Amino acid sequence: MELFLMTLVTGIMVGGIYALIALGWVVIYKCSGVLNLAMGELTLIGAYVSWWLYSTGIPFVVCVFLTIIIGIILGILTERIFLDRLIGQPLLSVIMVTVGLSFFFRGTAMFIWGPSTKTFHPPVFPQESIHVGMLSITPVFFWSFLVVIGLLIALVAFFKYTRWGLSMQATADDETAALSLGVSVRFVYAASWSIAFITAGIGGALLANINGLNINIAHLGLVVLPAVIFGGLNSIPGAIVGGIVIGILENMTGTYLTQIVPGGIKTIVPFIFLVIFMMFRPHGLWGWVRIERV
Amino acid sequence: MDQNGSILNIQNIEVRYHEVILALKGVSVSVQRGRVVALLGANGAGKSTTLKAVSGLLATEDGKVTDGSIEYEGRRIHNSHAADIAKQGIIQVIEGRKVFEHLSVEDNLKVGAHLRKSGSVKDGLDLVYHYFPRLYDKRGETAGFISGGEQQMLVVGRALMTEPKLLLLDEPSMGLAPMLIQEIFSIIHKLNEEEKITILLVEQNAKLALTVSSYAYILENGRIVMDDYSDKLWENEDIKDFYLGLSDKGGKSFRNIKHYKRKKRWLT
Amino acid sequence: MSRVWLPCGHYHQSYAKDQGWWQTPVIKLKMLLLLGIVLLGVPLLLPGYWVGVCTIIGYTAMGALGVQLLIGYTELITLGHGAFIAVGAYTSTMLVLHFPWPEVLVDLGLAYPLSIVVAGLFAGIWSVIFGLPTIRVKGFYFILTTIAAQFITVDLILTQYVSKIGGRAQSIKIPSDAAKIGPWTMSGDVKPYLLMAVLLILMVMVTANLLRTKRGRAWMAIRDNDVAASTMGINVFYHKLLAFFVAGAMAGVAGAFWVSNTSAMSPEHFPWFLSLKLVGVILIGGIGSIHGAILGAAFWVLVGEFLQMGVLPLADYWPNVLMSFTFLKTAFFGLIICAFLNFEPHGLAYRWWQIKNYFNLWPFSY
Amino acid sequence: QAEEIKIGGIMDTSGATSDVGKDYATGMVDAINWINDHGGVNGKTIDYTWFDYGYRVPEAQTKYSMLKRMGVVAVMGWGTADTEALSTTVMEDQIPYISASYSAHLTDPKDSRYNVFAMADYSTAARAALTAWYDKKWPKHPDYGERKPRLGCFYMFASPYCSAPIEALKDQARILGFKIGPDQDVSLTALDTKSQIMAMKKFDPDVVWHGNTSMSAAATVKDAKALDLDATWILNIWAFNDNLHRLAGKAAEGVMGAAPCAEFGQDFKNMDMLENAAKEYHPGTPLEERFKPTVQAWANALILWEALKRADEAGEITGETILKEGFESMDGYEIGLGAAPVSFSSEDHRPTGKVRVQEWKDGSFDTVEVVDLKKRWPKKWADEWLGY
Amino acid sequence: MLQTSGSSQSTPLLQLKDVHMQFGRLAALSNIDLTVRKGEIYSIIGPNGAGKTVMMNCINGLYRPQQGDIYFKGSRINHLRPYHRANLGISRTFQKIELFGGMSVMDNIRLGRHIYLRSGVLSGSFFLGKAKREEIETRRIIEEEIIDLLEIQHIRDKTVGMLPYGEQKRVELGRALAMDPELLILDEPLAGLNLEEVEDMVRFIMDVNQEERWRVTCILVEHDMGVVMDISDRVYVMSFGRQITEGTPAEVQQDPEVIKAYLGEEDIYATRK
Ligand SMILES: Nc1ncnc2c1ncn2[C@@H]1O[C@H](COP(=O)(O)OP(=O)(O)OP(=O)(O)O)[C@@H](O)[C@H]1O
Ligand SMILES: Nc1ncnc2c1ncn2[C@@H]1O[C@H](COP(=O)(O)OP(=O)(O)OP(=O)(O)O)[C@@H](O)[C@H]1O
Ligand SMILES: [Mg+2]
Ligand SMILES: [Mg+2]
Repeated sequence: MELFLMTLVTGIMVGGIYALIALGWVVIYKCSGVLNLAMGELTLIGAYVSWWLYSTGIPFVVCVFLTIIIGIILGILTERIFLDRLIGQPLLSVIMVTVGLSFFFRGTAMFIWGPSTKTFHPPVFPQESIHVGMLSITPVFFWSFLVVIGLLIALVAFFKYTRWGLSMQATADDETAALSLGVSVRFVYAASWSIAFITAGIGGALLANINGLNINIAHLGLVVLPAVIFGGLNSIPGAIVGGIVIGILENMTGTYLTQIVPGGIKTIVPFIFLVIFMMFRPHGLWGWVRIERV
Repeated sequence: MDQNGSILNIQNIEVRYHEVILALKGVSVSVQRGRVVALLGANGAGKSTTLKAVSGLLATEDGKVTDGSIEYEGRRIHNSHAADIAKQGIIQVIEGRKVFEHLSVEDNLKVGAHLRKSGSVKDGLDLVYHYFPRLYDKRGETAGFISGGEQQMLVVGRALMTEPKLLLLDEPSMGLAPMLIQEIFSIIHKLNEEEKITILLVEQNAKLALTVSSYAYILENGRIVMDDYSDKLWENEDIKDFYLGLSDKGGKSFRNIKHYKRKKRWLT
Repeated sequence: MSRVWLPCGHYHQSYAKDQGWWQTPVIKLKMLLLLGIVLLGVPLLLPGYWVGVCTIIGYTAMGALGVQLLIGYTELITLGHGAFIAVGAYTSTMLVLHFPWPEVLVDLGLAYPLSIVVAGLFAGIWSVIFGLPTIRVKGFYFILTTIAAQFITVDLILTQYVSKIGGRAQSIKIPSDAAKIGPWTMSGDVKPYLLMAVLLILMVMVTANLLRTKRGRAWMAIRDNDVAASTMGINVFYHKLLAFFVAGAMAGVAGAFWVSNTSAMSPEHFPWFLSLKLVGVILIGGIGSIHGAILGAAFWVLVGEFLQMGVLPLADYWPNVLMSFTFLKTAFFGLIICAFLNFEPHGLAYRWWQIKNYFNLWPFSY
Repeated sequence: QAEEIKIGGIMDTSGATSDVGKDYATGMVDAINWINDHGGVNGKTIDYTWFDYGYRVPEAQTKYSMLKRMGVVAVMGWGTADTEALSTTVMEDQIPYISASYSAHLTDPKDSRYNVFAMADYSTAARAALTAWYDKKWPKHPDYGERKPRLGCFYMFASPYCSAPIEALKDQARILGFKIGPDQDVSLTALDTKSQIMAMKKFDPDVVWHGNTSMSAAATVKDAKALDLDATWILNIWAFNDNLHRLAGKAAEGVMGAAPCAEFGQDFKNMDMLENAAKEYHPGTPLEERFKPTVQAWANALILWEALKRADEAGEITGETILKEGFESMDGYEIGLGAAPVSFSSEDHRPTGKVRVQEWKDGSFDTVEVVDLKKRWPKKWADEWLGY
Repeated sequence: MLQTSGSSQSTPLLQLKDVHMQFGRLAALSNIDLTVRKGEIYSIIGPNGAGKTVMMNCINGLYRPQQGDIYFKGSRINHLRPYHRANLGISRTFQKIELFGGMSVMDNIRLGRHIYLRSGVLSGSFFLGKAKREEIETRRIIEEEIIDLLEIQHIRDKTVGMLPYGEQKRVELGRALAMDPELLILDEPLAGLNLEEVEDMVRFIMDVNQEERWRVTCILVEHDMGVVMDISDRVYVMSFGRQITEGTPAEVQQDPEVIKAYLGEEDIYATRK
């Protein structure tokens, strides 16, 4: 029982981290229909920037705040430099640009900060776990979970209640039509990338606090893909639920299945599960259903 | 037609797609403030292209105005960003019923209100629902699932939400039931009269187009081949023959059409 | 999403062209010239290193051709094609090393060629398995299945189970005489290159032919509009699976070819990045065009090589920063991809089409 | 103008393992420069050309063939997959290939004659570390003598590096009389390993092997502490370095590992040489950012230097003479740097059976024991353990 | 104007019996009964959103009605998938053009002949034997019968996505005809065409309906009353998913309910201001 509970809680906590990164992914998809394959690198940049600021002696909270601002600037720059000309071009090209961006970001970050493993010194969060009953939770995870919930509320509200929120979704649906109504697609792109950079920045800063940071953080950008798909590519709550479900699933497999089927099964089971799940819900939990009407 | 008082002035534009396909070969159109101007022509003549050149949407199809100029209220606007053009009040209703398929009907309309001050969104909705009660019934439905004609109403309604100054309508009546066609033209008429919206209209139903417009251009193969006041065109024999179908002695039936083939173009 | 309709099908401008490969003498000459360059020019004139690079280009192109078929012609977005290359590579390795071939076949040097065929078939079938979800899952959601293919095949099955067959874990040693075709052992630079060239030419031919017959058209129809395709009497699901089979088989052959070019097979030859790269290759080359796959592969590999070459001389002047330059290289590579897609969003093949069109219209552009 | 000896390098400074690969590559450049500035190879200078292959096997292959084309007589390599992929080729080309992958698979000359490296292979190191624990720690355990000690393993099943020594480790555990628990799969990029720790707790191990690199090792060690898993941790070579305590903090206390060579800056023979070279040739990189891979690079460079000198003295420098007159004539050659003396023969490319095992204690690495497997199990060493 | 070839026109080709189709709470079709006889032009009209397109989708299998039966040539086809029904001889055009945008006009029309091609993958791969012969034959049929009929020679090598709307409509008709269908469903073939094009299109429809080569039965969904009243043999009027009336054009035109729900009082095609 204890093992089960611990696995569950670990799953939820790790899932929270996944959700954080998945959010950025979903926002970009929701606004431009683009799968952002550079999400891991955005996280990497966020992590490095906040680490770098912190290492100059700025308090962590301020670091995160500054990271957010830098994220917004980077988001706008990314749109201006790399995506502006691609408005109206085939989606796949845009997706490939995100692959190019991933190289670019990674290379640049490594050029600036070097590839060796970095740690927050002194540690921002206490290294000791909090004990709740028989459970034990690492503080960083706890905080990131709270951040995820906060972002969830903020983003859902943004998309539901603001003019831009709606227009951004419209853009993803039909760019040309949105343009014809005066929705500035460049702004939408810039905004969505900024939001993605923000979530990645926060996510990266927290993530770097867990096991330090090096190039491998970028790897997480893909690990969250099942989470995004599970929730439905354009659903914000879906990203969160997806992240958590995948987190739990991974950990449950890790705990109960690895003994029976040895070998890397932990990261693979979510995929197998998802392939089956999609046979019943081809658009994830709450993704837009493909409209096939003639 | 005199150039003064014209809100939109297209001068001798040339448009290319993909840098190699020449779609417009020198088209000049001038639209007077507060008027309805119609653009007629066979398929492929370049009507939609002309509208897209004005609204800036050409860019999304890899098209470009390579020569000539488009002026709106004295400012050159060709090849500027579509969103910027829209902000100046030029709104195009694109052909092909491009609704936001995944959004609800009402959300579609709300996106149309993107450029409006937020307070007046409700007024806009009321106006659209007033003109198209059918949309009111369907307001909660996902736009991708409503019928073709309803989608057509939706794109026209959505354009109205923007409070346009110059409305570029690309085949507004396409796919609408007869009753609605009458309706939509009376709406166009009203918009022009009451809301003082200038309209550049592309329409295949030449009779109706000439009815509501005060001036019209005939486009063939990327060139303007004729332009005149609508009343005059109405009397023109060629127009009667090719666009209005009135020249035949009464009682012509589509059944007998096969017995004669006509092929005439002004200039090719 | 707005779409720009570009010609991404297959063209035959005249009635006669429909019937065969080389219609006019000019085309015939051009094709022969090309064949000459590929089969004789490259191996005889280029230094060995560059022959090796060409081999890599060809290997990449073989993989990319299958991806082109799936993404460019059937719009089944795959991010896991490396898995099928891996399946081919392992099938061939296993067959060559462990299959009890009759002596005669081994002596005649037929074991390896046969293993290529089997590898193709097997990879094709394997690929079909992962194509099955297309019956319900579409669009970007489908890519999850393909990524699953990558992880299940490479990270689970090959790494955990297959690699352990034959003793040493993880990596299977391939003796240099294992890949033998007839009397020739595939070693050195030139022989693998020639094998690659022959296989690639064959694949291009098959793809081109398929695309201009019933099946290929059905694929393109599914790509452009699957609802309409089904009302044309096209069994959409079957054709998607068929596309998977053909693409998988081509990947399998590419993988089997790789056996001749390496001396140990390990799952690390087929990382997920390989799958991603193949998609990059066709995007750069141009979606929906066969020569796009080849041009893209050449671009991708050569840019990497030239960047590498460009860094080398700097080492003499600036040894301190050379290390950091490798990152600039990565960044620069990313920039090139971005810049390329910004200025050529439809790929190299599209520019080719534009130039052709321009010259068609040239003296009289009206 | 003195004669030049062409040496190639295939390094990862931008790929998945660049966090350690860059340091290794830097150290290698230092070492070669230093060699050239200190007499070279009997007066001949080394012309060292290296490429970054981004940890991608096909690239390593083209890079290798480019180096071959340039006429190199030996190659400094990096990862396991690429080294193994090239092992037959280098054997045919007779180009010694000195890798940073210490995979035991490369030590059997029957399969890979031209592969060499300067330190105890992964398997030997793992055996030694476990033995050291058994010798020094187990007797202090309250249950000593009452039951068998228990061993659990954490590693990423899918990674060649991580799973390479597992078989040997378990073999050693059986020899020493351990009870072996179920393995736990931990990804190289794991964030949280609490559930694996919980599962492992059921088995209640006395000693746990962690086979990944420092990041995931730090994660497991931290979680183990949080969940009171009371066992000694033994880490694999690429995890047991200065990063560990930086990442894991207090949890790193008492963690053991094989140290086939010293940390950068530790007080061992020849270490001053490294520090001076680092300052001289890469002044831009502060010494604090240099760590173990630099030392490992030096060790490889130094044995190559020795091999080159021996080959040169024996006559001509070619790949074949470097291997035969150079490496395979070494018997107890001292590298310093905390590494054991190395010997190679034409039947056996295991550099040494002697491994220093250390633990992290009160802010420094303390030596627990130097285990000499070759001496302790001479028969098994000679007959059974080669190549796995 | 009815009954040109008496006997064949009385054989029912398609029958819908009590068809019912529901989307969520919306009943898009309820209690639909209709019979299309061989050889006729059967028009379906009704206000926007009446359910005409839904009905067409049910006939060719894109939708499956929840209730009721569909018979084609006497056999029940409810369970068949669209591609299967295409094989039986049902072909259609779409309201919002659904061409294969990235392919040439020729290839689009060739796709229409998909069901007649029999060659396998292997012979296709090497373009030998059967595949080659078939391709040439297909080419001939298309060139001589369809392209010629529809007068689209000049655009046959163009990519359809680039064509203007009117020509796309024509290509779509060509594609549907290439299937040599027995039943041709035309969903608003005239929308967005100008008078001249309408006349052309009507001529094509009449041709394929009446010429010996084709003899295709047509279901025509259209809002252009001038055309519908002139060329249809029978007209079916629906609104809100239900039948209002059915009959000859003349009968329907007079029906007060039809006028109220659909036609409106004015004759918009004749009057001005
Ligand atoms: N995206 C495009 N790419 C290439 N050529 C195009 C594109 N769009 C239009 N054209 C070409 O430009 C010309 C004019 O097309 P346009 O759509 O403006 O015609 P139109 O007058 O609106 O016709 P319709 O009444 O059929 O809509 C046509 O010959 C067409 O082939
Ligand atoms: N897939 C679907 N899901 C939900 N509702 C649908 C779907 N398809 C059609 N409908 C609904 O069915 C009704 C009838 O639609 P249909 O397209 O058949 O109208 P129509 O008669 O063809 O009208 P029009 O003349 O405007 O094309 C519409 O109100 C639409 O909202
Ligand atoms: Mg048009
Ligand atoms: Mg309809």
